Amino acid sequence: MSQPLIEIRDLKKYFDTSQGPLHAVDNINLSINKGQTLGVVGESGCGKSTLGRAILRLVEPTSGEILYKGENIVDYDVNKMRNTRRDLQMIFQDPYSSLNPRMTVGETIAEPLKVNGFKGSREELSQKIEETMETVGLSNRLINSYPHELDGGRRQRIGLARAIILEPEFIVCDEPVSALDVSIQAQILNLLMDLQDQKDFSYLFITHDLSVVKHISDEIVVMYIGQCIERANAKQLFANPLHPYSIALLHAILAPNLRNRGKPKKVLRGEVTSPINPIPGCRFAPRCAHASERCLNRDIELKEVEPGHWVACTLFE
Amino acid sequence: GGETKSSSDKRDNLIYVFDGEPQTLDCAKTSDQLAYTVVYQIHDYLIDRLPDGTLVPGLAETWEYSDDGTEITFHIRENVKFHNGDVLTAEDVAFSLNNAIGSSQTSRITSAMDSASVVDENTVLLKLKHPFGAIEYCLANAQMGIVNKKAYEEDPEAFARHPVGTGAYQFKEWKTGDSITLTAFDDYYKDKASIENIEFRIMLDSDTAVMALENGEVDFTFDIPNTAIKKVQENENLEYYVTNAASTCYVVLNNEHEILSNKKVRQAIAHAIDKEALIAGAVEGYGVPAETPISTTAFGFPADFKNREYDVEKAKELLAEAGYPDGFKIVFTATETLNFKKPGEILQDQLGAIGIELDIKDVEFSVYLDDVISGNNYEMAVTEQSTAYPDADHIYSLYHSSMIDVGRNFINVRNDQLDELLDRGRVSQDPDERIKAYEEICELWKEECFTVPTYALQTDIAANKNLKGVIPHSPSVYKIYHYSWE
Amino acid sequence: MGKYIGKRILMMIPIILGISFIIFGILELTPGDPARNILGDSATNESVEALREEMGLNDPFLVKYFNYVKNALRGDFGTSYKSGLPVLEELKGRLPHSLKLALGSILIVTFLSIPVGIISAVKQYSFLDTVSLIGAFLLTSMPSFWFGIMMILFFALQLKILPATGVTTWKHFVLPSIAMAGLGIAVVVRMTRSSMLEVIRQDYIRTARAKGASESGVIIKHGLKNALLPIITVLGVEFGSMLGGGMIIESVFAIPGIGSMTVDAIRTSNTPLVIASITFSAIAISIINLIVDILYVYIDPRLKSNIKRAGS
Amino acid sequence: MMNVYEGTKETGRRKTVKRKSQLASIWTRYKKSQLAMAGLFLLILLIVIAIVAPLLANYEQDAIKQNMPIRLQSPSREHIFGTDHYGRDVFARIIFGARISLSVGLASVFISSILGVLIGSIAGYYGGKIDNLLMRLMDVLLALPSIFLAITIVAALGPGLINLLIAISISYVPRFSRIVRSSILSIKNQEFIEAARSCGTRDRRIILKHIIPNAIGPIIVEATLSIARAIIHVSSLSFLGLGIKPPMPEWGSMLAEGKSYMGSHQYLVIIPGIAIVMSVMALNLIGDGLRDALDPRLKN
Amino acid sequence: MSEKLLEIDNLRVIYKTDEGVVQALNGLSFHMDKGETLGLVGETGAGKTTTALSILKLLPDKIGLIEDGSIKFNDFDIVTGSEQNMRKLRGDKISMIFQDPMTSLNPIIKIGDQIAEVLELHRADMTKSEIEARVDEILTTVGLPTSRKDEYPHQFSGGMRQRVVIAMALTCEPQLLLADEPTTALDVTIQAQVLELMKKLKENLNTSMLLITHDLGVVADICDRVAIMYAGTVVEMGTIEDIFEASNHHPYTIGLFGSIPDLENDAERLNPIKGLMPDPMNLPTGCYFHDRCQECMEICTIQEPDNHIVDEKTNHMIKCHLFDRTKHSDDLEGKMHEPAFN
Ligand SMILES: Nc1ncnc2c1ncn2[C@@H]1O[C@H](COP(=O)(O)OP(=O)(O)OP(=O)(O)O)[C@@H](O)[C@H]1O
Ligand SMILES: Nc1ncnc2c1ncn2[C@@H]1O[C@H](COP(=O)(O)OP(=O)(O)OP(=O)(O)O)[C@@H](O)[C@H]1O
Ligand SMILES: [Mg+2]
Ligand SMILES: [Mg+2]
Repeated sequence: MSQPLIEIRDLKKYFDTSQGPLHAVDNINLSINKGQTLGVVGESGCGKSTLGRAILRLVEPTSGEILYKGENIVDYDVNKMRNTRRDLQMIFQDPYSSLNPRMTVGETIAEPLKVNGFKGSREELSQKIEETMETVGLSNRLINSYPHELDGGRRQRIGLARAIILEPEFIVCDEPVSALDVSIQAQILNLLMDLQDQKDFSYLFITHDLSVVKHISDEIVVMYIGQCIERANAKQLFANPLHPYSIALLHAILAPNLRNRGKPKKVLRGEVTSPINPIPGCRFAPRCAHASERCLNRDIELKEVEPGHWVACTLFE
Repeated sequence: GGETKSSSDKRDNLIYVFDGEPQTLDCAKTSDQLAYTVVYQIHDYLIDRLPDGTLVPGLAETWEYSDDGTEITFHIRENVKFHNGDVLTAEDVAFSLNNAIGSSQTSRITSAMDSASVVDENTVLLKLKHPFGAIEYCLANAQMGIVNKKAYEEDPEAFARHPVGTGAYQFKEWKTGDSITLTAFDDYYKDKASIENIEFRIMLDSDTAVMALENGEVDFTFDIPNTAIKKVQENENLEYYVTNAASTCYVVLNNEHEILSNKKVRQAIAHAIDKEALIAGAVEGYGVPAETPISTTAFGFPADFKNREYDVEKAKELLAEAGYPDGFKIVFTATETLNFKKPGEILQDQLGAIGIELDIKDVEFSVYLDDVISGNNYEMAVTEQSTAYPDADHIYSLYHSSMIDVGRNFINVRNDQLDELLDRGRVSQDPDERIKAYEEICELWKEECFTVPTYALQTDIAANKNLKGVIPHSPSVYKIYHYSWE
Repeated sequence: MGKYIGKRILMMIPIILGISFIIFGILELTPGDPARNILGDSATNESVEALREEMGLNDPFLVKYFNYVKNALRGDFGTSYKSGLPVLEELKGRLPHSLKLALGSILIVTFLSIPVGIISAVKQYSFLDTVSLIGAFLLTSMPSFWFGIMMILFFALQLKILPATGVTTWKHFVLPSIAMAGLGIAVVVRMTRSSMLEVIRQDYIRTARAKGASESGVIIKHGLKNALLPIITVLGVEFGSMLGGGMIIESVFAIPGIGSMTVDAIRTSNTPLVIASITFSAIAISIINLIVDILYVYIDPRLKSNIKRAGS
Repeated sequence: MMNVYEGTKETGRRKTVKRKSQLASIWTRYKKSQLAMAGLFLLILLIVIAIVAPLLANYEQDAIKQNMPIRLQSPSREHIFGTDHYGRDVFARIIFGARISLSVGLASVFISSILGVLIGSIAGYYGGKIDNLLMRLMDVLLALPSIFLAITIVAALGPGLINLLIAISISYVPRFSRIVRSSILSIKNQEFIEAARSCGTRDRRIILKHIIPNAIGPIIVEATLSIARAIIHVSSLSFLGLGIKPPMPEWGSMLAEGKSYMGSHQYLVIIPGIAIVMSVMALNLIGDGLRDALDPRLKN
Repeated sequence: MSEKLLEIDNLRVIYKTDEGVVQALNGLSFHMDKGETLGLVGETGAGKTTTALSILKLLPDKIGLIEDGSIKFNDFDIVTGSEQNMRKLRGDKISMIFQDPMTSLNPIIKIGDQIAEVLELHRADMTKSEIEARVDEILTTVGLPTSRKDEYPHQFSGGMRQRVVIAMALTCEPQLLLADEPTTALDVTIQAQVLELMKKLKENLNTSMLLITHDLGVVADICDRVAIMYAGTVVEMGTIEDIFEASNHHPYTIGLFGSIPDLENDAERLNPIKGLMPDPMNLPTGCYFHDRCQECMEICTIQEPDNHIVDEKTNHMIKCHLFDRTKHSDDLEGKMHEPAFN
């Protein structure tokens, strides 16, 4: 296999809070190949967005390496990083707050071109914008509209257009559909997959919706309070989840059919541990039915239990 | 409470409005009329001044002059008690006099005095620098109060906030920013005062003070704002008293200023000023046009003298002759604190008519003092001069060239002829010669226009009409001892 | 909590130092000579110069400032140039009047504005709302000195039911308190209204209604208490500015308070008094803010953790 | 393959689309408030009066030149607002005074808003030490009652129009910088700023193009309200005798002069007072209306 | 047949806004029986919350207005009922769980007191200690330690807050529980906990529940009957089996199901409904869904379809011209659609 497009080694991001360091991302390793999608799932606040941001250096990682085509972009200086940004883009979770309300659709989409020194003429610029808008399925008549005049689906398409106009190699999609209705969600997901087919984009796809992540990802990382607890091929994970948390997560999915109706469900008990200054040991242990002495007081490594399937749990040590 | 009392129940207190607050009650260390008013109740004087202005023996039962008129021997009244119980001695008197003579605040009245010494227990000798006709007036001045030496020397600063005298009232309390209260002294050497308590209430805003007076919240105020006089006169609960004041208002021209040093310019200015309009606009008509720098109440005042009259054409001519046909620009320093802004605005208008453009610089009082009264930093201003004693000699310290810098000649007049005339007026013992000297001064003034006298002020009192014994007079420092409630 | 208060008080020190430095600096630039001011218009230039030397006025600026701070740290804030009284004495004499005035005003503001604000929020766009809004706007738009004068004209001169000036009885404080309250009433009515409007849109108000609570129960129990935070903040700010900012009202109504004293002190270059009084009002404002912040915690339990954190 | 998306069929209809620009929708919301419209009307009226003042009266002859024989005349047909203590026409002084009051208000707010925006945006955007330093400075200024500050500054620099402007401007800077800072703090953390950064936008562009346009609403509101405040402020200072140099007609100093006649000639204090109240009220109404119009949360 | 608890007939609700009149409910009709759980499903803006608020008569004052139609609760007419009578109903007979547990609790009142308030309002005869006991009991029921009743909402996690809200809604053992997206704001694992809890409580108390959601998975899990809403009307209603397993459906229902990624079936592409919900201020004529409908016929653009019962046994209703037997009786079978999820 060739060199991965993005490779992350021991990435950490701690936020300083007045009560101590908040371990938003704690020692994450992962890699993404060209044209592939890596899904990241986990509960709210487990550090998914922070991971995505840290990869793009929108927040400075506390430590660790981010290799883009083999080069560690953490070491880049401001200028070099600015030049690299055009290849690494992001689509944001909230289609409402991620668009500048004072800029028209056209301006928003043109902004990346402008700040990256687009050389062409005015006509070329507007042609490029119109092309991109067409690609994401936005009518050209909207070019002078303001975001507040548009619905969530269209807004998210603007975010998408802004991210792809520079033809990046890699896009972090931070819950791009969770604010949208199912049918619009489906439109956007289709679009993302089509674009990937056409342009060979690589995605880091963040979500908490398991059915979505399964649909779109090649590989999936399950996070729990800043850590990666399981990583596997999408099919593998759904077919054979190993970590108790992954299992609970999959169980919690409510399928839109009557097959599981009336059947008793396994429900997690216990409280989520705080990400601030967590004690060593499995962070899921307080809610885990299998927790034992062995889970406490030590860090549990991610282990490859079958080819391409990694899990961090004492049950598999 | 300050509410109107019905006239039937006799009051034992008087509320006297102050539009400011004294800095100190050390009579020798103040030149503030409000402080004078307070200390005037607390202290007695060697010579007393009755409400009608006549001088009568005070703590000095008798006194006699030496032959050359440079020494006075005072025989002090016996068995007079201070408020702290001490008995008045010659020590106290000599101390008080020397204290006043040594103070820089009293120069206007002590300039002729040299020193005082104790002759015996009841006799004090005051030496003068030169014979001085107005000396008795000076000794009756509020600054010359006889203080308790012991209390004063113990702690002068404490004394300044709690003076001890022999007067009809003793000090009771000073609430900073609010009031000063006095109460009648039981052991006063004359009859006890009729009104038991006096409160000097501080009301910084004179307009509101008048309102308080109209509402019966306070009883007595003097020098009321001109704009309020009419209403006070109409108010049936109030009595309004008025008389000529000892002060004159005049336009100050810095005689050392590049342009104003030109006599023709000064003459032009004198012609350009319409005194009637000035009186109307600045003091609501409550004033009389002034022709001379000498106070109307003073000995030596030439009643018939006429100065230059209002004549705009003449003024323009003179200005052209002086080389300023198009006029010039000049800074006028005013301070609202002394109500000098209004005359300034009117002069701005009047002088504007002959092309002199006044740039009014309205400054704080302290700046005004620093700029104008120091004589160093102004071009034109107005000022009001009151006489400490009713004698034309009062202009000496203002205009004699020896008084530049060390004295109060801030107009910076250096005129040998004037100096000579002033000296003559001062030392001569012959009244006719003196009168003549002052007449000549007036003629000289008309020619030179060192300053332009504009109007003489009135002094007035507005008081509760039930208050009896009120007589206005020019120093405007009143003894409440003489007052009583009807 | 104690720690938090301590910390807040410590934080006031640099502010006070900054203020005193700025005021010292400005007064240094201010023309006018305190010495001449003390001696008056009959003093000669020589005697003024001598007094300047004695008062240390001829020292370089930084030396003067340093001396001042040094003495202040020992609790000696200097003496008023004018009265020769220790500055603290002088303040003490004035404070009660300013305090009475400010208290009167803030009481008027509180008991008038909050009910009006609530009513106008609850009955948004009703006649009552419009009237109280227009009233509030009128009050905001009136310079307080003019409002004061108008009231004197009407109540004291025309109707003669209230005294115009002075400080002798509580009656004397009625008009000035109202005049001073004017602006505050407007601010608080508007704040109460908007804060209430904000709160009654919240989900928990709907929850309370869904429980079957009566309208007044919803407004008072669930609405007002939540809306109180910003209201208390503005009340605090208003009280602070009333304490320190009464100069114009005090001069219109001839009240011998801190404000009129300060104006006079500025005008007569009475530096120690100016600094002391402005420092005083800065401290008063800080203390009021602190009290407001502590009140917050009693009202809103969410803030307790913030304070604990800030204190540690 | 893209036929599932809306859009492709819709091109070419650009002109027919009903679109409201943001300004237009703010205006729609603004228009809804009758009070705000009344304020706007009043302000326009005042501005028109200020502009056409020379047509209604002669500055030199009516507003400046003294005429003692006709001093203190109550309102009449000849002098609809009467004459003052120098016999000047009060109406003329009021309308020429409008020019001064409005322009002093405008100018001081212009200066202070620029300074405030500068300080506030630097402090808010960069945070940390710079923020701390600037904000402590602002705290110090804020802890001084603004009228004190103004009095002190005027006492230091001397009275006069320019010094008054400086004094008022300085005392308003902290308010602006605080407002700007807090809106920048809230905007700074919104995702669209991050989005801008993620495509390599430089700080300056982010502040100027992304942050300030979004923070402008509260700034404009504050500015309108500050003009109102400044007018009161100027008149208060003039009232204390620290304002404009005579014989310039200014409402506050007219009031101060009139005050000594309030026992006998009430119109001298009532009329300038009403002029102040009217202009301040107009600006307050506008500011309040703008606040509502700019804040979509208050839509209903 | 069981007793009817709630009956809504031809309800029309509008919101008056600056921009215009929002037609939120356009002839909404459905009924609920005692003890049953009805799922109300629909996209954002379909009018689900409006329906619940109308039942409680808590539409925003002066903005939200009931224009037409009736709501009957146990024969009590809510639309014309007095505010006083409504207050007695709210919290006692009908209670509501709101969407967002983070904002629907008063942040400055202890949670115990918030629960007790319902009892104070409706159980005037209860003493303080009885109320206390009841609060403890209900807290235990929803699985919260009673020791925490003196804490404030911010001290609880989202799932726990939603339990508090549920506890509050259930203290008076209401006959009807309106649950407006009770789990949307929660994490999946927490959502599972809360749903389990609600199911259990509902069974114990025999409360009827109107479960508002857009999550078909949740519906499949706990509802007995389902009403699918589109633009303020019910376009399809039937038993859970009718909706999930029968073969006759409204085209919108088909689109809805097609939009959901299917865990068990790895389709490459999803089948979203094209287009967007109509602008509620400017509703299309005829069937509101016609411009997005792939089966759109001419009549659909002109005439609003009637409610057609396609299965008499279960009362499976579809509001679509496709099922108009009078017109299309012959080719009805041919127009049947394969549901996307099969
Ligand atoms: N700028 C920040 N400062 C301090 N803490 C932060 C900051 N950003 C995020 N955090 C904390 O880091 C943790 C992870 O946050 P993050 O936003 O990455 O979670 P997430 O998995 O994306 O959650 P969600 O699903 O809600 O978006 C959270 O506890 C959050 O409170
Ligand atoms: N207070 C209001 N003012 C104006 N319009 C409103 C208001 N509340 C709701 N609407 C409008 O009424 C329609 C129905 O809203 P409703 O909240 O009932 O939908 P919903 O189905 O609950 O949506 P969601 O899934 O987003 O909660 C929407 O178009 C909405 O914009
Ligand atoms: Mg996130
Ligand atoms: Mg809803």
